Amino acid sequence: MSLPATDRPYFRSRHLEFIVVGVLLLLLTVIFPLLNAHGLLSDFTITLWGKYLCYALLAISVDLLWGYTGLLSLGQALFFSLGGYMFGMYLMLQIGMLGSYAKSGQNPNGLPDFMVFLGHTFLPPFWRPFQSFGFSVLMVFVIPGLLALAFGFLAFRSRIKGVYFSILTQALTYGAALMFFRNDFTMGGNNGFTDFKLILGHSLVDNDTGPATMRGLFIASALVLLTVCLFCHWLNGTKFGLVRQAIRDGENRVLFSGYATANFKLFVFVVAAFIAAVGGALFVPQAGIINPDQMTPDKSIEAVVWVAVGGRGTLIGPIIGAISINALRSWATQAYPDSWLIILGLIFLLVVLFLPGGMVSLPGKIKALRKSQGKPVEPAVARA
Amino acid sequence: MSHPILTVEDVSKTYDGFKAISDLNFYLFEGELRTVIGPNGAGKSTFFDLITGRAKPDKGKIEFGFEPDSHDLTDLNEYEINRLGIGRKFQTPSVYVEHTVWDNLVLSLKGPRGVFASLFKRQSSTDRDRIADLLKLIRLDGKRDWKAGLLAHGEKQWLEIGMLLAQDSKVLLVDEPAAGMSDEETHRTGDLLISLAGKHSIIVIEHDMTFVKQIARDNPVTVLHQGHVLCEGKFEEVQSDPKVREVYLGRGKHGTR
Amino acid sequence: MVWKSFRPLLLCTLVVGVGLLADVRAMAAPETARATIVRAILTSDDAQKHTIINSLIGQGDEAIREIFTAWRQDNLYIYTAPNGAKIPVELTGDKDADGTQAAVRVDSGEPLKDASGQPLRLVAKQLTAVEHDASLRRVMKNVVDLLDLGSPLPAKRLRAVQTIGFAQKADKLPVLEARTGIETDTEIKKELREAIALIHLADPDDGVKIKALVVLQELHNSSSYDLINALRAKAEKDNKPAVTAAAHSALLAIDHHRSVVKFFGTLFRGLSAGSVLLVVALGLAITFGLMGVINMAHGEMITVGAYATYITQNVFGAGMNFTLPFIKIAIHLPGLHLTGWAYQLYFLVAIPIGFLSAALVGIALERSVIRFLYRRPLESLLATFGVSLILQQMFKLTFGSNNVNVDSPVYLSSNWTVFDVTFDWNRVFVIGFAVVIVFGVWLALTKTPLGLLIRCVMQNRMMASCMGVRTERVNMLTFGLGSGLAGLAGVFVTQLGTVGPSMGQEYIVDSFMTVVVGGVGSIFGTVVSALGIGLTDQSLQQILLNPVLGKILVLLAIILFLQWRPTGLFSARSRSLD
Amino acid sequence: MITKFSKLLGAGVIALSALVGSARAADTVKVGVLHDLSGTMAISETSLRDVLLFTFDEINAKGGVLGKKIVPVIVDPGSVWPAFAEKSKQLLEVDKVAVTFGCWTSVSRKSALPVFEKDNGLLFYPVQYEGEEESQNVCYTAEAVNQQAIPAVDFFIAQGKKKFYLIGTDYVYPQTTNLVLLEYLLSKGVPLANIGGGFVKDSSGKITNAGKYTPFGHKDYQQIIAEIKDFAASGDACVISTLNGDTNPPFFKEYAAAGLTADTCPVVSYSIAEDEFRSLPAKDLVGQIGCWTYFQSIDSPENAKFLAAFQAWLKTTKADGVVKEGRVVDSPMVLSYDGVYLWKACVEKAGSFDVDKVRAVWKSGISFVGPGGKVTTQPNMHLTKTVYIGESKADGQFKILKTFPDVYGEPHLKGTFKPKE
Repeated sequence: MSLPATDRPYFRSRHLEFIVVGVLLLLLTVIFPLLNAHGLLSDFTITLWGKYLCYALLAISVDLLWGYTGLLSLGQALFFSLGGYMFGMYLMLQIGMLGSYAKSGQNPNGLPDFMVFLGHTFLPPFWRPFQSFGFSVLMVFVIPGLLALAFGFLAFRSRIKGVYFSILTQALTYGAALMFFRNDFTMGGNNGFTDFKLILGHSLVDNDTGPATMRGLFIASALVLLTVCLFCHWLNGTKFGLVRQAIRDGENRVLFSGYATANFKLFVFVVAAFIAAVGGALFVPQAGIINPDQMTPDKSIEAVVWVAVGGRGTLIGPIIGAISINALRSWATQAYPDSWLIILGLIFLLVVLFLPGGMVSLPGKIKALRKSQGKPVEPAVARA
Repeated sequence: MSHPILTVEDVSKTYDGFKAISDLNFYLFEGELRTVIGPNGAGKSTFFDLITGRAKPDKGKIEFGFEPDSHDLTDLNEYEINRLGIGRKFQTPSVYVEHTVWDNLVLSLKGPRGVFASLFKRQSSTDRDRIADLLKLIRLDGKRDWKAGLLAHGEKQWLEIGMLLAQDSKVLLVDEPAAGMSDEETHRTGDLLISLAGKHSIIVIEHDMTFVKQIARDNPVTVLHQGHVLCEGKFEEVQSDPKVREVYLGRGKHGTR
Repeated sequence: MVWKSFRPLLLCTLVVGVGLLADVRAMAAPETARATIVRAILTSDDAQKHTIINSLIGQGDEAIREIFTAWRQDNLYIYTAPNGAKIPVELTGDKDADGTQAAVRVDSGEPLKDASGQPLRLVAKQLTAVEHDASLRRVMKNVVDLLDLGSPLPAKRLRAVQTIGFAQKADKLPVLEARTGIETDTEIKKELREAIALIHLADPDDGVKIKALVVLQELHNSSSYDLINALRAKAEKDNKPAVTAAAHSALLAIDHHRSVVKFFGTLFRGLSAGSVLLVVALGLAITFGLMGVINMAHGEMITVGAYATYITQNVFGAGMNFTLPFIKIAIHLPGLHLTGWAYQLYFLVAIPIGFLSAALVGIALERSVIRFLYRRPLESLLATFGVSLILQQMFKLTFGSNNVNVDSPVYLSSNWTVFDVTFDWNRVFVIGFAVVIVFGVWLALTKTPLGLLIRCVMQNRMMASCMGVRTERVNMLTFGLGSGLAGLAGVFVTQLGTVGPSMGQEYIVDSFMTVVVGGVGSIFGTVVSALGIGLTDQSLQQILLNPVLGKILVLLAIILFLQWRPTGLFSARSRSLD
Repeated sequence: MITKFSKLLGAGVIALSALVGSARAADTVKVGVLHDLSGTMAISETSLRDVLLFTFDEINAKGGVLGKKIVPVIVDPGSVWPAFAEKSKQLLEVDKVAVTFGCWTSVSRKSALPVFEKDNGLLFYPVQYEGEEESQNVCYTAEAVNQQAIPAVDFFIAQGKKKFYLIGTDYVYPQTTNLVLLEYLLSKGVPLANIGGGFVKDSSGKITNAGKYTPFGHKDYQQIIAEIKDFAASGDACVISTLNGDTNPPFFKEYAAAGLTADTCPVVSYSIAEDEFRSLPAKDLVGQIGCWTYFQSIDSPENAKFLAAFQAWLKTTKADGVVKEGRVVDSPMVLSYDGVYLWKACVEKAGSFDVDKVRAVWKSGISFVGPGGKVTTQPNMHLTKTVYIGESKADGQFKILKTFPDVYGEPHLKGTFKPKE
């Protein structure tokens, strides 16, 4: 019996996709730093691409929830930022006596500058352990993970789903942003954390050694991304992957098959929070700043859009989407400052309307179009 | 056959003032094949919803099993009830349309249901053999790599029955299994259900009277009307019961569709 | 002895102390009001200028009013006589061909004459103008206000009484007591009692003080709080338990009164905040609640309404020009150049215009984008997010990135004060507005054929379509209605907040929360949740004295609330969102 | 193998960038413009872009700087703060600009600053700010706290105001300004009870700051206005507002509706200049106080010339996205203008575009007579300039009430003022 062409390569396409992603990322991990070390690729480009890779991590976390599990979270930017803040606290404390207040002798305790600014004389207790790199990295996982666990537990237990889930996650991130905007919160208020100097003893700003540190961060980002892809690929192959997709397509059926879907969703939600948080933690030293603007609902929606544009429910889609939209932004804000938001908006609109599978579905579409020459093409219907 | 495996007593359920189930008493015995019929709106699907935890009764008790191993189902939710051994097939076929036929069965196969088990458990060769057997039984072995969404309506019904069998539940709740099937397929379904009785306890909801006749030959039939049991007995007794005739005929149709 | 009797006065507030010195000087060398003013004009030191003018308080000379009016209208100048003397003059009458005007001496009110006795005519530009600024004008106004004790206008009299009271000068007592005898207005009578009591507070005799405190306690007016508090602190220091106790109980009475005012004020403010939420969320309750479209461009529909109001205002006024972006079509809207009441009506005209323009934009959006997405609600979120970005940038390119100003019409820019609770007219209006549009929507949905069609299409599109309902058209009109309501909200929020290209973003999260808490699909739920959120928010602000913490708590409460009722207060079954 | 490939790829990248950069010529100098043209801050910063373009044209028409024509490189960070670091890096490392004019918000400056320090660039910053900063890579043409906040408070004290209500948006500039003002008011003998808005205390109960803070985009000022009304009931109260642009319309609309006026309780707003005034109901706000180092209404030949030239430029310019109608000028715009001329003067005196040389000239003290009067550079990278206090008129302009000439820009004010015993 012959099968429809689109369905037979179900497994094969998945492996192929992973191989493509893996090879590309490996190349990126090796070639970009090499070029940069030989002065053929500017430091600017390395840092820029390092940030794109972090955004790709954020996009994957969105895709894991939305593309694979059917949970449209509008709060992933929150976990990204929380990860960034946790690591940022470490970086802030590393500044120590290199800050401008310390230089002028007004800061004997080596507090972050913004605290001296607001009249603090001693470090708040919850800041103190962040002197340790290990502890900070642990917190990058623990804090976003705990928040995801608590929020997810409440939300999934009471079976909040669909639109309700989206709007609730939006409210969560909005509330958190308001919280972080407050200067009383001693997390830097609107200005957030900036002016990082050192990471694990390596300078971020020195003209001689700084580029090497940035290169290291780039390689770290690429490797983390590769690891996450490996993990996602593995997950797809397990029964867990099957259950997760089944939840997306028909949660009731899964419930009546004896699966506690809430636990599965909670697991995915926490894992997605981890991934976003790691992305944020790597983002902060490369971007040089983290502030509450990064956790507003808008930023979350943007990440969702990257995934939609790239192609959700795929491994490569979110990566392509995150990199291409951000590269477009870097270019268009300079070339068309007045109309680039319109360009961006139109892309969202057109992708949703005419290309629900995103950019990764383009080759298949073109192929199908060629094959069916003359025959009417089925209108695109997405999975709801 | 002495103990009821499923006990439903004095159960009522109201939706927005409409009494879907009122003071229902129902007992299912081990190994029994019970057919439930009743006009539209008699509360048949709500009855299943209450047993499977999709809806909670306003009052009454629903118990599964017998002492010392009995469970109050009203306190449990869907997946807990399923894990106790109650499987359900829905009225409209409910399969995972984006998964292959094979994966649909993998998901339903009896076994641990936890998050971590599903992460690390590998498929054993017994599992694969079991699925292959089931595929043959439901005659979908040629389409094992098809996405379930691409199957015909009848095939989906079969797949769902296969999924139910894969779960190996003690009690099977089967809601209109014959809808969308050809006469031949319907008959085969009937045979299958009859063959399952004894090993499993089964409740079948059905409209198709030919089908009911087939499966209820030696088995009791329950007639639901306005949320409670109108009468219970052998198919012929029920068919000749004046109350039943009034319920069906009064609505101008005799249950053949 | 004299020193002792004056001591409490000196220990009062700074102005009073300075005023006292001025009084002493006035007693030493009596001078006319005109002479005093001349002295004030010629003083270069600001503080001293204020002191001198303050010394005029209580004088009844009508010349003060005239001269001050001339001063405020920039008609006073300093004329330097040939002998070097500086003579303040008022230039009056029309300018002649050379630009000269008649000059009147401020010190005498007589025309300025040269050595030969001929009246001089002067050119304003050649003289030094007598300057004034806000604070000086305020001081002058105080003096004039005192003249207002006999004014026929109650508001003027009231203000005059207050001013005298705060000055706490015993020599004004007779004036006030005289007034008490003839005053008929109850409000002013109360104010007179307070003013007299306040002056008595400064009396050296403790008995008088305590009596005054009893009166003030009975009046429990917020404005006397600071003076009583100062008195209490002093009495405590001087170890006068009777005065301290009386002051304490007077303060308690005021505090109690304040908390009552705060309570009712908060109630009103909560109601009005809730009404604002309701007005902005009602459109969403239809597009999102009934139709299941997650319209992230809802905020931009509000912006359309707001800009429509802005355009209407400009057309009623001087007209406006703008260029449509990309197609570069310049649009010139001629102005009607209306003034007075005719101009003030612009806001009422803007209401239907705002509704219609937003409804039209909404219909265009529905036809071009939304109708393809009814079966994909989560994707409608993304598409409309794109639309929202595009619209914001369009507004920016059309109307500039600056915020624009929409004037408040006179009928919305004042307030009623009842028992010290302020009821702003714009706030009262928004409450009424909310009631009217909720009633209107209810009528439209339940009593009109369109409403019937809407409800039937929203419940089951397919079935309705099979029954011969033109679902496409109903979808379009429903979305238009929802957008139009957002436009109405836009018209109204011009009176409360910022009008600019991105203003819509400020309302979007709040709107969604309101609808979700109320229960998607239930208009009544939206009403209840809007008022509930508004009241909670304002009460928390009042309690925490911190607007942000209150808001965060409200969001937290909403998240927890949805744990308890995952589908909101009044859930209606909605297939599209399941 | 890999290195070979990498060199090939690198060569391609270089070729591409050379293609882009081929416009560079010997007789021009690249100058960066780093202002938000989209996003939330575009509302304020677009005007600065415009005035910078105007200034460049004006200088180019007279022969440029050291004989080189200024070529602006305009980038738009889009109100995304990490983008300020990214774009700064681009300007300094890719475009290699001689100087950059830019930033408005504190957070944007903080984001860009490390990049300028690392690459030894020069940033001209034109907007009133919180101080407590003295980077060698930033020329602060902006008003320091003592050039704005303190004079206005002195003005109110001279008017006999005794009660001060502090309100601001919750970010660094208002926080710091209020911190300094709290110290200043206490040093003037104002009791704590007469300072409204609340106090911030640390865990030991010590007061660390004062003021009521609302978030960006706050809309509902009902409760706060009620509080102010109660605070001002006894007369002699004023409000010191560091509310940020967008929150001013709802604040003042509520203020006016509640029946408060400049007579009963005046407001000084440090963030409202002529440009912001366009979005406010000016007729309800007559008599409110502003304090800047420039007002459009200044009556001087330099200002008249500047205004006329700017309006003429607006009419003829072909630059993209410049709104031509209803334009006003305000302090940040004039300080941007002054900044360009000061940079020009420094470059010409140094005879070089080299940042270190330009900075050395700046520190030696250079003067320029701009539209707001004479401005002089200081060794601490700030400017000495004239401070004006004005009251608003119904047409949205300010009438100048007081002038404080030659006020030295002092960024470090915290702890300067000691409470009066």
